[in-house]
Amino acid sequence: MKENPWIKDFPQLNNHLHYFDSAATSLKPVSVIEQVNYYNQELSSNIHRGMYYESQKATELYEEARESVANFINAQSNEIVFTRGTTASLNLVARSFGVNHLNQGDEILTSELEHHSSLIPWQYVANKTGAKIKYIPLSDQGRIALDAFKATISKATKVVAINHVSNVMGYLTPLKEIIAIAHEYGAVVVVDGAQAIQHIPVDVKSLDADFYAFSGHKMLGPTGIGILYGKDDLLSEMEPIEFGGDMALDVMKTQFSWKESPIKFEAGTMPIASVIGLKAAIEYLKNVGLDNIHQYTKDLYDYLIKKLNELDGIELYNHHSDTFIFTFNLKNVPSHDAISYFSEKHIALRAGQHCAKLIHDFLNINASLRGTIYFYNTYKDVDVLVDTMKEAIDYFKKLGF
Amino acid sequence: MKENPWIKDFPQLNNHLHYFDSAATSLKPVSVIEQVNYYNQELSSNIHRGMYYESQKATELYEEARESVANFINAQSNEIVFTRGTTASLNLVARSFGVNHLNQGDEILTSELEHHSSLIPWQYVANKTGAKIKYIPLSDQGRIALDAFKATISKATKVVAINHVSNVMGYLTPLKEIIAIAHEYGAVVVVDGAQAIQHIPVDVKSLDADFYAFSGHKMLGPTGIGILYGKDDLLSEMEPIEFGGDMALDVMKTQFSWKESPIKFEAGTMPIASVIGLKAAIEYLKNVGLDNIHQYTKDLYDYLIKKLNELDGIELYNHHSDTFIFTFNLKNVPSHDAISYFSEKHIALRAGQHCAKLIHDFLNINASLRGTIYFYNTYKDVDVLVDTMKEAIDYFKKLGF
Amino acid sequence: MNNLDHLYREIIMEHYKNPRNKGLVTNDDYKSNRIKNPSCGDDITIQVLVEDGMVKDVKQEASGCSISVASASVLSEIMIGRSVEEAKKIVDTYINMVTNKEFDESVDLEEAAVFSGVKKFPARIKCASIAWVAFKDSLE
Amino acid sequence: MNNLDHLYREIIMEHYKNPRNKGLVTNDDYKSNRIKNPSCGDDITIQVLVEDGMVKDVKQEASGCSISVASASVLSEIMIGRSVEEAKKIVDTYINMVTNKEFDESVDLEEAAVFSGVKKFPARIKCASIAWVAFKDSLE
Ligand SMILES: Cc1ncc(COP(=O)(O)O)c(C=O)c1O
Ligand SMILES: Cc1ncc(COP(=O)(O)O)c(C=O)c1O
Repeated sequence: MKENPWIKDFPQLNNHLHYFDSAATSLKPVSVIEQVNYYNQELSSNIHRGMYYESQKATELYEEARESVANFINAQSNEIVFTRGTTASLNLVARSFGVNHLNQGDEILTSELEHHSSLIPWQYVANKTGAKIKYIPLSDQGRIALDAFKATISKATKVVAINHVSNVMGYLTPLKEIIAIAHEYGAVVVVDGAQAIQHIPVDVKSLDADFYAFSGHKMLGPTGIGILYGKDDLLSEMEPIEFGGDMALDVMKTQFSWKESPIKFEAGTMPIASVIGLKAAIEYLKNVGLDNIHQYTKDLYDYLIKKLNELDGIELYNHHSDTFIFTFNLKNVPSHDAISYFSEKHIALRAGQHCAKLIHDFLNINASLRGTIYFYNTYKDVDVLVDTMKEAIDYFKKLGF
Repeated sequence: MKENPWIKDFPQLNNHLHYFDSAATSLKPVSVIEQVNYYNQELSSNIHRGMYYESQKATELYEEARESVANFINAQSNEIVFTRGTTASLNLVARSFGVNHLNQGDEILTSELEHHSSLIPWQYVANKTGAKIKYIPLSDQGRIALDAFKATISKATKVVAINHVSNVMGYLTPLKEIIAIAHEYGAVVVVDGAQAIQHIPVDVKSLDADFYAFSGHKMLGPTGIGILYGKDDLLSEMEPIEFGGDMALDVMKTQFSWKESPIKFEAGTMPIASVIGLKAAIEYLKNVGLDNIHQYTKDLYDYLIKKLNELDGIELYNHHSDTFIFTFNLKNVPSHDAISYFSEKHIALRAGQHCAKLIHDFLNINASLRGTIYFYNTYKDVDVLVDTMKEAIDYFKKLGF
Repeated sequence: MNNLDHLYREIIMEHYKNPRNKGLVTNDDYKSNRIKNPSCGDDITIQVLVEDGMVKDVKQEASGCSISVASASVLSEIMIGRSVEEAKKIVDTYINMVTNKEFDESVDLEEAAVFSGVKKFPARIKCASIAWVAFKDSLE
Repeated sequence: MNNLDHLYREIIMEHYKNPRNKGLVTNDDYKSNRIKNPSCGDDITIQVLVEDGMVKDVKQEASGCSISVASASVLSEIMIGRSVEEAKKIVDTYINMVTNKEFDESVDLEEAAVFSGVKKFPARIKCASIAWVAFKDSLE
């Protein structure tokens, strides 16, 4: 058990917090915080239209961030749209592509594993267009399996809206195979990558994903910035859904035209500081290395699971998480009672449905506790967590739960 | 000419920059920068759903920011929706209220003074619904006058989309009177307040505005955060336009419901750091005092205009700006040639159409140079600006322009 | 006693395990009010029978955490037999207490007073107040 | 010489004031290409007549800043009489030069070489390249 070399980069960890809530939002390394500061303190100017140094520099950093994102997922930079977050990205696809391409009788294929942001925009589209939502049956474990997918897709399927990694189970979807099959049926695949991008290398070209969405704040970046990758030809023919500011090309009294993608989707002043911070986050992730992150977190997760298996009084819902999310309840203890115990001990977990009601229905539970192992967690964190679980089990048992 | 007591609060001013581009985006005081840092370094957690201290605290600050905004414009906090910016706010009104309330034959009244963000969302609505865009004729000066408004509004007018202050001319619209008349005709008034909120006290109740939009980054706050004020009854009956995350109430396989306003409009993880920074910006503005800002900037503006009046070789398009925006060209010099001169001298102005093409058509020019006086500008800044104008006039004349 | 012990008082646990006036009726004379907070798993229905300005009966059905279930039960027990006037006063006092506002200490909250421990747990205030809000709405 | 003097060279001013090959024709044999950049006020149309792999004629109409107007004029003058092959090579070299990329110094840019001063003004690169991009598109 060697020292964790990354902790020192995360100022929030000075607070004696055992942070297991990275699936909700990640901590930010100093380099990201400083880059946000650099914009706020030194540049603080608007982009694209200023000629003085600060504005030029901000524009340059903004566009470099776009290249950096493109490079990170093996896309071209004109395929990268900046948004407010994954939710905004997925809604953009639903509102612009979905509403204009689906019709009565068409089907949207999705899963009960989806985060609400990957599900209800498509319920909206279904409602608006007369298309139907269909669900890929989950395996007993709650996984999306290729067989089930093959059995459900049909000629009517026009869109597959699916997560790359589930935010409750941490399961990795067999995306590459799913996309290949979907394309045989002529369906477009919209991937919610919010829980994948910080854990595994994502190559949109090799996946052949049509759309891929994720959030800066879950990958060490600032809040307020999201990404939508879309294939050039798809983005090019899509209408923007917000109008005004720099996206306009020519404006006349009763009509207007817009610029090319991706600028046409970025209406008004964008979250410039967050975009600039995002670039630093990607650099940090690259420096640490996604493979190192994976190895370290896997070892730590295995250590945790071994301890959990020795524990009576907790119910674990995912014994084999691919990205080291662990979701559980204390037996007989409502998750909102349990969470208060952990919070008092400075352990950051999350209680509730994690914006994923359907998987809770599938598990036949109301709510759950969720934690995530990330690379700034330590063996000590895990020891404290497991010890606290033991205490909590005793505590609630004594109370009569 | 006393010392400007506020400059020391703006780190960017150490860069020997003469910053006249506040209408594009304002500089940020240390207190705002520090508050963003506080979130990023100490809290860095998601809101509304966490129970540990950091998440609670972030939630608290987020909701306090909402109260602070409400208080600043005399609204209730449930009437304040956070968005990505003014552009996003105005598009929300257009997409949710506009598209669902307008019909063939209805009219949308607007002006050639609008920023594109206050205009083209309504062109979209007109296009979608069959409603018509009509323009309030401008006075010779380019102002929206009450008489012209009265002569243009009709029973067919369902929406008046109008700026509070023009971002090119700095003119103050007679908003209170316009809103009263619009309401007599049963029209809803959507105000673009992006250039007003940092200069004049805004009281949405006294104005009786139906919607009022503005941006954090133009009022000393961070990028990436905007505000939409809407009357409670209007927001309550409006549909959200983005779905997912915390805005959902109950989610079933084929349908879902949403929470109450304003939460229903805030889908997914919001720009938490920016919201928290916005609160600090409002506090800073209140501490300085909008009346002090007005007095200081007015004096400085008068000083500038006096000097400009003595200058040959520049064409000023607005001799009486209410918020101290000055828009001009060097005679015979295309604005993009001129701007390079100022940029070389570390003077931040903006060249182009400032996302307001129609007012340039009205002025019968292609483009212009725009500056703004704000309270962190000094008499020295103005002297440098005017001296540089003189040099530039000579320089370009010698070149043969 | 630590913060948690302040929250999980014996009375609360007792009501959690043996909720009073549980089970809904299908009687239209009762005003019924359901509040769900699906993201926590809370689902609370309160039914109130008011006659001649008096709360004649309260029925409740609550699922969720111990605090929300117990507070529905305690509420039902306290309210039966009160005048609407009194009931409203108690609700307001209770809600002020759990939300850490000033409250009228002269109002006797009876067993509901044990929920004061929730003040230290801002995230649980909703759990403690959800049934009371549903009840209050029924009185309007 | 300061940066601005590098930008506003005499040749550029001369072309700005006396643009060559100005005025559009209504001849369908010319390939026409218009690029607008309304936010700067740039509006540039380039017409090209290609015959037997040769650029026979170029007409242009440009409004905007001096750099964009002059670069359209210089372009037109340089290109007339070139083979399409040569013309493409010159365009690529020019665009690489003004965008501060590596470029083939063996290619003679003739008068267009004076636009190298634009490198120091990243925001003006578009002004210097807009006509050239329009021309290039016409050759495709
Ligand atoms: C009058 C006016 N309206 C709208 C906007 C758009 O604001 P934002 O870019 O913050 O969305 C601006 C600023 O560019 C403006 O000046
Ligand atoms: C799988 C998944 N999809 C979508 C989202 C929504 O992301 P955001 O809240 O950043 O919009 C999240 C995070 O909450 C998530 O975990």
